[in-house]
Amino acid sequence: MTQKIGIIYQGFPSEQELAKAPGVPSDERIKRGPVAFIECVQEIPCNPCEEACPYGVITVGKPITNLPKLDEEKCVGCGTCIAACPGLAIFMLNGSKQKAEISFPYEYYPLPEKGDVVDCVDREGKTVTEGKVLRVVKSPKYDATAVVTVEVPMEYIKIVRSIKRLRRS
Amino acid sequence: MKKTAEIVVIGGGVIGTSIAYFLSKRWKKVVLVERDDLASGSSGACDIDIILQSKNPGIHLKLAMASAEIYKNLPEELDFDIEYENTGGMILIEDEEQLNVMKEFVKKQRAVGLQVDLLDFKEATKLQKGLAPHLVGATYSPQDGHVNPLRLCIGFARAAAKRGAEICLGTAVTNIKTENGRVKSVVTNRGEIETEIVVNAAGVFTPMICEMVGMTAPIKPHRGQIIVTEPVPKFVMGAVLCAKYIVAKYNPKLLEGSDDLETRLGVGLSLSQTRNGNILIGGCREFVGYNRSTTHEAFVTILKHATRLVPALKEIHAIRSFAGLRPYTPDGLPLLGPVEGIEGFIMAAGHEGDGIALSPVTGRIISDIILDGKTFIDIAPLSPGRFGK
Amino acid sequence: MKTTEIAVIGAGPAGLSCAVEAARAGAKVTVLDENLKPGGQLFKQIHKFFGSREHKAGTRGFRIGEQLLSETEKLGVEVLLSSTVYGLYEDRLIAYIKDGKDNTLRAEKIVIATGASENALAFPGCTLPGVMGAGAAQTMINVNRVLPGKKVIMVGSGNVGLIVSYQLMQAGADVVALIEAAPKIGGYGVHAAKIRRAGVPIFVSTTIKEVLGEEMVEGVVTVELNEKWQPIEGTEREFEADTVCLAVGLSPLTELAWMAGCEFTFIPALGGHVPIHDKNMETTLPGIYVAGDITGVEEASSAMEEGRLAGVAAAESLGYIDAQKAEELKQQIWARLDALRTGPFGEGRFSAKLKQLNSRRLLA
Amino acid sequence: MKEEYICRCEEVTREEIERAIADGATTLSGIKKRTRAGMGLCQGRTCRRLITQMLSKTKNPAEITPPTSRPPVRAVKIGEIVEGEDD
Amino acid sequence: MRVIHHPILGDDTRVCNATITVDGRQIPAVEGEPIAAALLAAGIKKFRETPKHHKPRGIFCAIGRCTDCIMTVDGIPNVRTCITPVRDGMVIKTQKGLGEWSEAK
Repeated sequence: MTQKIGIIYQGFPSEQELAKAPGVPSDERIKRGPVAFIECVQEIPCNPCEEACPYGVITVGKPITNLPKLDEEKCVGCGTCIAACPGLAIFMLNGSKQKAEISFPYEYYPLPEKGDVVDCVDREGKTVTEGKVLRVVKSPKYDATAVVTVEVPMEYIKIVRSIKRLRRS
Repeated sequence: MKKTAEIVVIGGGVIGTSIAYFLSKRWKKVVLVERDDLASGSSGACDIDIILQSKNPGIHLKLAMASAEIYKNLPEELDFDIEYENTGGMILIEDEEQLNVMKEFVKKQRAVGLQVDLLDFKEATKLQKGLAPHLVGATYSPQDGHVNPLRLCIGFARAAAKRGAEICLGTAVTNIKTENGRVKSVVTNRGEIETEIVVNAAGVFTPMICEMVGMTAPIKPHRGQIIVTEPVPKFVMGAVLCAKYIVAKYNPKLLEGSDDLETRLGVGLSLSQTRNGNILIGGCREFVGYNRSTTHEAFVTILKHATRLVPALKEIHAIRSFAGLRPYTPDGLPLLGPVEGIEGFIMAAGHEGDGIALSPVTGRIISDIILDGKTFIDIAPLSPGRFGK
Repeated sequence: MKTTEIAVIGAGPAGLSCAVEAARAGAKVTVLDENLKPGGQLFKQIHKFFGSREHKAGTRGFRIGEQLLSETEKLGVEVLLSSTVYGLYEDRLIAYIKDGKDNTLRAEKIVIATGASENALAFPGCTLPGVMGAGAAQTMINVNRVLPGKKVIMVGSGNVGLIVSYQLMQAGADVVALIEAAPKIGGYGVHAAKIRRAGVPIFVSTTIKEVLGEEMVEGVVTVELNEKWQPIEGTEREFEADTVCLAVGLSPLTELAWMAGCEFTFIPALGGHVPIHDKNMETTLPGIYVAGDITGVEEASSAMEEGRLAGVAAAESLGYIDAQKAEELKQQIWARLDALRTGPFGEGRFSAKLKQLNSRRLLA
Repeated sequence: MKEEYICRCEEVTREEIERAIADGATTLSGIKKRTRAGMGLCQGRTCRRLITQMLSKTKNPAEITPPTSRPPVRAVKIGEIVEGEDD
Repeated sequence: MRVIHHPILGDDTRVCNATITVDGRQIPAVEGEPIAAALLAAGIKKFRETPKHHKPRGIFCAIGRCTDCIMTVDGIPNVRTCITPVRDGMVIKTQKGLGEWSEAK
């Protein structure tokens, strides 16, 4: 059987789907500094990201099944939207430094700690590189969703989307 | 599509399938028509008892005893497990008044050859555990038993089919054509069947079939409600009734004046346990037309009555209740045999709560009547014309 | 016998929302639920809900449950817990067991909000200990705080299968694989993406051939299916696992509505036979309403809206809300329901619900 | 290969249900009468849908309605029923 | 196994304040939790053997509907362990078939 590509077959968005998603910023923008990266490619009835953004740069509008549109020029990369997305589909990328910084929502136990060297995984959960944990942000506003930021080699900026689950002791 | 049959039997309950079986045993071309499925009327909504000792001495008991004889070899004959068991049965007696009625009843039954004894409380508890201490005794007969009515229907139908009978399910009779006072054909929603003989075994729906030939049948639906418990290890000794049931059926005068819920709903105990372990707890008798709903009133009253006599039931869970309509006749006896004035129209209905017990003998009698013109029991008292036109 | 104005059967999202609306309008409301705790399935939903602010989007299910409960308390709704409704009889008589006793309650209006139950699936070995409903596993981990197993195979890629897989990992289990008989994933892609990132492979066009083990689950053999849903020989795959979770859909729990005598219509998209109701959620029997999954399986968000609708309509029919105000409230709820029933996942339900409403009109 | 149970309570296999269908059962209660599937402790709540799927190979599923729904819809202890109020 | 730490629900602060006896073995439990949960926590998955084919069964629906998890509890067979709360001192037996009546019956 030939492998069919795309979110409904593989469970994660393909390059083509991401390219069309209005919440995905341009490569050029990513290079300029932190920016939200919204991997929302299906029209589901959902809009908390729109309300969460303090700068009003994410637009869903009516109907609420519209895909979220990111105004990449105005996005400051604050990361507030990451924990607000019920689908855990928003990431933050920063390609302006020597190493890539990737922030993602994390809801497993135990949490990594700042400074940990961890296995970083792609959208299929495959370990692709090691990375260093730069920040672990927990806020009552996030309601138990932690936002973790790792630092990985720049070539992984569009590949790494999480870390390998840490084992419980 | 037109079909022909030597005999058409209407009704796929225990009576209809039994008749089809007994006729097909003698290789008659029988077509059984049933508007729904096998056992979808009273035969699928009743208890499992084959009780002799509840029958009035006379033709009623005679029929039941003849039926019990047939039952003994039936599983083998049908080559099908109908879950028949000769378990014995008892009737629980609550007070002196009931005891007196039962004493008289037993005396008469013994006189016609039924094995039945009066037991005191101690003897009764040996047979059935968990009885209430206020009981004064019970009657016991080793001749009572059990059968699974659903499997009985299926067993009859399969055995009949094996001998060439055609079982047409989902086939509703819409008319019966007669010519010069003789049956010509049966019209159904699936076509017409030419025949000279029709057997009406439609249970509570018998009057509707009768109307098609211009006859009225004195059969009324009598609703009974039964409660089913979860399967539990062997608990009920066999068939257990209460004397109130007998008193209500044969000496209703004794209950006159009492208007408690129990009496109003005609509640009496009937307790039995299926092979799978479910206990069936009955029952009541109400005239509510063709309404097959269950009621909360009856649910509670039946259980209160049952636990008054057998308190041990309280630990068990009820999982279902159901209601069935018993084909009642004014004298409690079925209508069996040819109908005068409509040649070829035979009645076999109105067994009320005795359909299961009497189905084998009914099959045999109707087959004898059709094929030989006579039978081994004098069925004159059961004549369909006995209540007048 | 007890009496009340509005009896609500089921204290889940639909039932509680209904009670809140009706009580807010001033009606005397009694909610019955067989469980020790109210909230229905909300208390095992530990993920953030979708929708928009009015639908409490972004809030975790169990917190929505807590909010609803405190509202019912504030409004003085009578919530009878451990109250097992076992029968619904003529003249709106409810029979239930509470405190080891039989009780009856007669209500002027009854709202049946009994929800749905998980579908089973049959395959060789399906009765082995370790094979269970995904919802069962979810209850164990999130409510009872015990793991049903360590290595799980999830069957079914609807939102339940995807979400429970995620939550099993949150509780510390490993999900070995998720399999789906259909050629594509049924639930939201974002839920699938979460578990893919966590390393769970998803196999579409795949089903269970057999569960291994004699005393309990020891492994699973899967097989791929062709376009005609027939197994393809030679595509078997064996997994080591101690638990198999079934997330193969839900069916409305309609028994009480059948018992009451409501008329039904058959709509596969809603889970099969569902009670016919009008835009007020009233069934073909005057005074008997339905709300939530019993009317067709959807998300908790829509269940809550339907509950509100029934609550408003029942209170209106008792004279607690005037027609104009009621119409206004209902318009708002309908709009919110419509918002949830849009997009590729919602359209099907929207047209299914329309069909359900039309069958009411056809009867009228 | 292990048996494939459709009715978990009464331990009725797929094969037994197929035989009942061949025997003329076209409804859920027809299957119930012939195999006991649906007569167990859970009263068909678990197997009903699976049997409906099997029946719908030859019959429109819209016409396959559940057997008459009767109280109690939950198993209830008889002792608790008789403890109730007198009304 | 119990889920003590949880990223969303936090730590489970309940303590095992009850002991139940399962087929003669004592296991710790939390008063009020479903019997089935206590058994799973202790690693017990097989709850009964069926009457007809003597096959093992365990938890299936966990909401009291399917009755796969029934056991004999304090001498009473057919108790749905997934919805019956633990009480200290309960005596629980793996149910064989329809179970057995205790002496009281």
